[in-house]
Amino acid sequence: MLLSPTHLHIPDGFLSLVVSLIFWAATVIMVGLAISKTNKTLGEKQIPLMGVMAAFIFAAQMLNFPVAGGTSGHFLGGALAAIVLGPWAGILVMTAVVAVQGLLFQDGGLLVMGANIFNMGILTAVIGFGLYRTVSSAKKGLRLTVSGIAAWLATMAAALLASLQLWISGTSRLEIVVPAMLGVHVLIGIGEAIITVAALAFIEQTRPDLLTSEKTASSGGRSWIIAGVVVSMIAVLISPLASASPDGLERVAADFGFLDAGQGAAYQILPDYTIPFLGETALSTVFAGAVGAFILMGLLILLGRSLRRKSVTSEH
Amino acid sequence: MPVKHKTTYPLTLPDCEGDILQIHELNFAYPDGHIALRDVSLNLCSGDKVALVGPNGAGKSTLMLHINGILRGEGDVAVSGLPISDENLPVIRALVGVVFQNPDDQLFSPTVFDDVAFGPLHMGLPENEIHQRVDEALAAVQMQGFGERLSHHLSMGQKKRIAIATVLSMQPQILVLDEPSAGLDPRARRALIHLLRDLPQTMLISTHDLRMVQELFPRMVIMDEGHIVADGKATELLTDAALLETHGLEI
Amino acid sequence: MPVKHKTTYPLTLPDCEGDILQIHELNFAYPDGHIALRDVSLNLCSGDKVALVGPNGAGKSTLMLHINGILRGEGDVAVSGLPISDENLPVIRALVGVVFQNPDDQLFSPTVFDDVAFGPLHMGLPENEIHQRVDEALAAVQMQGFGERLSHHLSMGQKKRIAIATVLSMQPQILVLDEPSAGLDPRARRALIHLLRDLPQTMLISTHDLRMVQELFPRMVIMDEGHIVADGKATELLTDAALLETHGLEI
Amino acid sequence: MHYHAFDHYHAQESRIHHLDPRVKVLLTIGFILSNALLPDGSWLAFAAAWLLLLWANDQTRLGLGYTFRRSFVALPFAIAAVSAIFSPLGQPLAEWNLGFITLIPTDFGVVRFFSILARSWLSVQMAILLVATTQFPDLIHAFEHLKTPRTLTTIIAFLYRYLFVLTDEAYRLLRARSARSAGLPGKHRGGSLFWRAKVTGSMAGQLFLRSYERSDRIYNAMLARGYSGHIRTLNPHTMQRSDWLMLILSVLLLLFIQIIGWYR
Ligand SMILES: Nc1ncnc2c1ncn2[C@@H]1O[C@H](COP(=O)(O)OP(=O)(O)OP(=O)(O)O)[C@@H](O)[C@H]1O
Ligand SMILES: Nc1ncnc2c1ncn2[C@@H]1O[C@H](COP(=O)(O)OP(=O)(O)OP(=O)(O)O)[C@@H](O)[C@H]1O
Ligand SMILES: [Mg+2]
Ligand SMILES: [Mg+2]
Repeated sequence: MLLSPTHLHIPDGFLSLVVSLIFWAATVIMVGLAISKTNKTLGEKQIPLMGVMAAFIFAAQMLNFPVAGGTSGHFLGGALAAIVLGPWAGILVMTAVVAVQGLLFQDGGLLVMGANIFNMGILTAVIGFGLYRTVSSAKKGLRLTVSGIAAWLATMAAALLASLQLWISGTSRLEIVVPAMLGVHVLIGIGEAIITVAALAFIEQTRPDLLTSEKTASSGGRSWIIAGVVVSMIAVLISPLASASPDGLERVAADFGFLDAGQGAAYQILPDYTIPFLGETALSTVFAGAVGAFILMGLLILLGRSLRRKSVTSEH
Repeated sequence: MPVKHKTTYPLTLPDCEGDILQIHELNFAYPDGHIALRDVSLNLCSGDKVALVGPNGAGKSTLMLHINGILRGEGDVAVSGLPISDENLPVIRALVGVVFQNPDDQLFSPTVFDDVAFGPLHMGLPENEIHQRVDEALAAVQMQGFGERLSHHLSMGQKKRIAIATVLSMQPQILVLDEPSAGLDPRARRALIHLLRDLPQTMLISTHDLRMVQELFPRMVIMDEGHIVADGKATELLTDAALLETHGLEI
Repeated sequence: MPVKHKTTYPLTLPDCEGDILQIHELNFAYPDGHIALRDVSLNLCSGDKVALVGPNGAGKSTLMLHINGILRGEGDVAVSGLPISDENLPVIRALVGVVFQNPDDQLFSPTVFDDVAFGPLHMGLPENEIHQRVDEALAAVQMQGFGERLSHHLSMGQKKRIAIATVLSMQPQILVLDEPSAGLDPRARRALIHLLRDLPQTMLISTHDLRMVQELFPRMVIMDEGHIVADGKATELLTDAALLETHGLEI
Repeated sequence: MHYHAFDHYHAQESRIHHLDPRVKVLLTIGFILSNALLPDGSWLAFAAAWLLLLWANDQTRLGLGYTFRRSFVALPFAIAAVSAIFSPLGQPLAEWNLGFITLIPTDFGVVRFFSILARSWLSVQMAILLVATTQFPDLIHAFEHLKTPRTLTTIIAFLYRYLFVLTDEAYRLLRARSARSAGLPGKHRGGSLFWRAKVTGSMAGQLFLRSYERSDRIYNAMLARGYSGHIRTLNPHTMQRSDWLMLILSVLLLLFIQIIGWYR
């Protein structure tokens, strides 16, 4: 399965309702922000642009090239979309892509669509754009290198988050799913990176005006850098922790006191569905994972707010 | 103007059994069940210049895609005596150069040089030969010095020429061109006709431009609804008003 | 064939000062500095059918995009006496219907109905009138009953017709069509000519198809390198071999 | 060259086909939600849900095999759930010694695994029914009238329209590449892996650029037809009495399934 094109599109039934709803909430907030941001700063012209770009991501997924051993690169496109269109438009584009993949092709479920959008659209945009933004005024070579790394990391992070969601939902064992998903995506991520870099190089060569920092600067500079770097760091730190010592994650969560603080309350709010089959320890893991998601969300909301303030002042 | 070059060009058909391309009772249906080719048989001899005409949807492009094995129907297709099969495919693609109707379908590399060099590079030729072939191909279409230009920023007529160069650089024995003159302005169309007249290769060219056929092609094949409905001297077929009328053609 | 309809169609030019479109000394340069229009002046009268010809890159499409204010150059453009300005724009877009060369650029909605209804909807018409206009427009291009079809499942010729219907449904006073016959087979081209002949609107049509001009248009405007180099009776200009030759045209 | 393969709509005259798309969307989501809410091991309730699905399937007249055949798209993902079998919560059922690792399937784990499969398999079939009986443009309208932000539905409508145009374009690029992927006898062909990747990347860039520039032209086409930053649509659908009936009936059935699941 992990080699099939659906490797990151979680179907319905594989995530618990809590996890599905948490990520739906996060996704709705981010997409809502993205809509108001694009409406405000980029204008009506963006709608056909985003629609056609979403179709482009689909079409680009057809372009694979033979890698060793019969696998072929399968293109996610989240990082590329965010780098070229800016993060907010990138998020909307990927939301449309994941929605159509789920609706039309049953490639990913409906109830879990929030999680799929978050993994493949929002996380990849934050990492892809955030890291790219750190070097967006540097020389071409450095920019391309960094965008390649960002594309690779975005793929890895999406795979990691998907595994964590599966684990928290009680679908997979942490020590199995994380190494398996990450192992496979090391390769897939390389394909992603190559296509992203080559496509950017092509655009740079033919329409450099599309990559000028003027557009990217208007969509918020520093906050995206911070978000991108922080999220990347979290991903980089969690991966070895989760794959090398699966208990590590839970210990970290306990050390930070999330478990004690969260347990009792959650027990009363959500008495029914996780408990009958997951028990206390599993519930606590829900929190360990959710905390990550919330940190991310909080960061992004703060970011959105600071952006809004900025754009309001710049209007005068 | 249109008759100017007639005398310089032999309007007789070569007399052979089809030594370079043999298609025998080819049938093809697209995956959705649409039957696009029905019992198509066609032979080409070295040096033949053949026009393939017929209304939209007749099956011209489908037939052309069979000649280098992009599509595979039921029936026999052989190029230079080699039947189309998986192991022959690379060689056949070196023998047959296909230029698609829209140059944007043909050009996928950033620079003109990259695009013209793709075929030779893929064939594993040594570097100096690649450079030489690219130069020659660009010279043949009068586009010397365009190597470093971006294909994307050329005019339509220039793109068409480069598209032809991308297959010339592979030095194929057969040129298969799908509606090369569509969308060109009259001057560019004229230049294309000159170019095609001067190239020595065997050619199969689909077109809606019957006046170009009149001027350039000794032999003409009419397709309609997947069938070949006529195959003969262009001069004769083009005067058969009833035939043209039946198949929605007009000159 | 080509002369068949000449008698049914008035080949005289209306005699007026340009009551429906006035363009005066229009200049335009693209952002990259490329100058596409130089001192272009053109007047159209109600009912005029004018062909705009010239080589690739002459500036025909650029000029057409000025007529409904998609591009704004230096100089005066007025439609029906209204100068192009931000507040006049909605009215002008209702007066001028532009059909782009590629129907895939024109048809952006999933279904044919949505696409044909887009214009009337955005003009704020009441629902029953929208339905009526869509029906009429589809009938005019002989595509009744195609409303629920998906645009991407149509053939090229059908798409072209729908593209024209999308502007007919807005009942514009001026039709601006950019190379409507390119890529059509002879039969589809003939059907298009009939359609255009029967429509009563004022028309400005760019084309490389001089035989269509001969058959359909009383008046012809030749552009080259951003200039209008000739403007007059089509019958006269088309016999001026030297003029055509200079601007890379031929019939 | 049209890629019809993307359209999973099957034209057919049936009660389900004529149902208001809003009802179909709500019922599909309700069905999937109901499956998610059912506790592990409520086999009776899963069976009831399956019956409901079969009934809906029968109503569509697509043939019972239709959803069944396509229902395995999500199956490969089941491997992700295999490890649930060895959940430490529950009684060991056996002990498999594979030499380097010892696997202990538990009763809890096995029940969990099959429950996940059941939920997933049921849910995906309902989603398949939805797209098989609803034209995609109607589906978009349904989401629009269920208050999905207009920006998003418009992007999705564009995505759908240009999906066909651009996949055709991608297909033609691939075709161009393979047409010139020639070889000579006795020579290595295909160039280096790096070169092949670079070519593919250029094709992606090429496709991107064409898409980008096309969107500019589309925007102009919209402007030309009076677009002013706000997309309007007509509502082609009205809720009939039969739509309301179907909605209420199905919600009751779903509630019934929940009762079976929780108080069997
Ligand atoms: N990918 C496809 N799937 C299904 N049917 C197809 C496909 N491509 C073409 N067809 C159909 O096959 C028939 C032959 O198509 P083909 O493209 O060969 O026509 P053609 O003669 O080249 O027409 P044109 O003059 O428009 O280029 C047409 O009816 C067309 O609709
Ligand atoms: N977006 C653009 N940016 C810069 N230059 C442009 C742009 N679009 C067109 N041009 C240039 O402006 C000139 C006029 O272009 P235009 O498209 O108006 O030509 P045309 O007469 O319509 O040609 P064709 O017959 O090929 O359609 C050309 O030289 C072209 O290269
Ligand atoms: Mg064709
Ligand atoms: Mg033009």
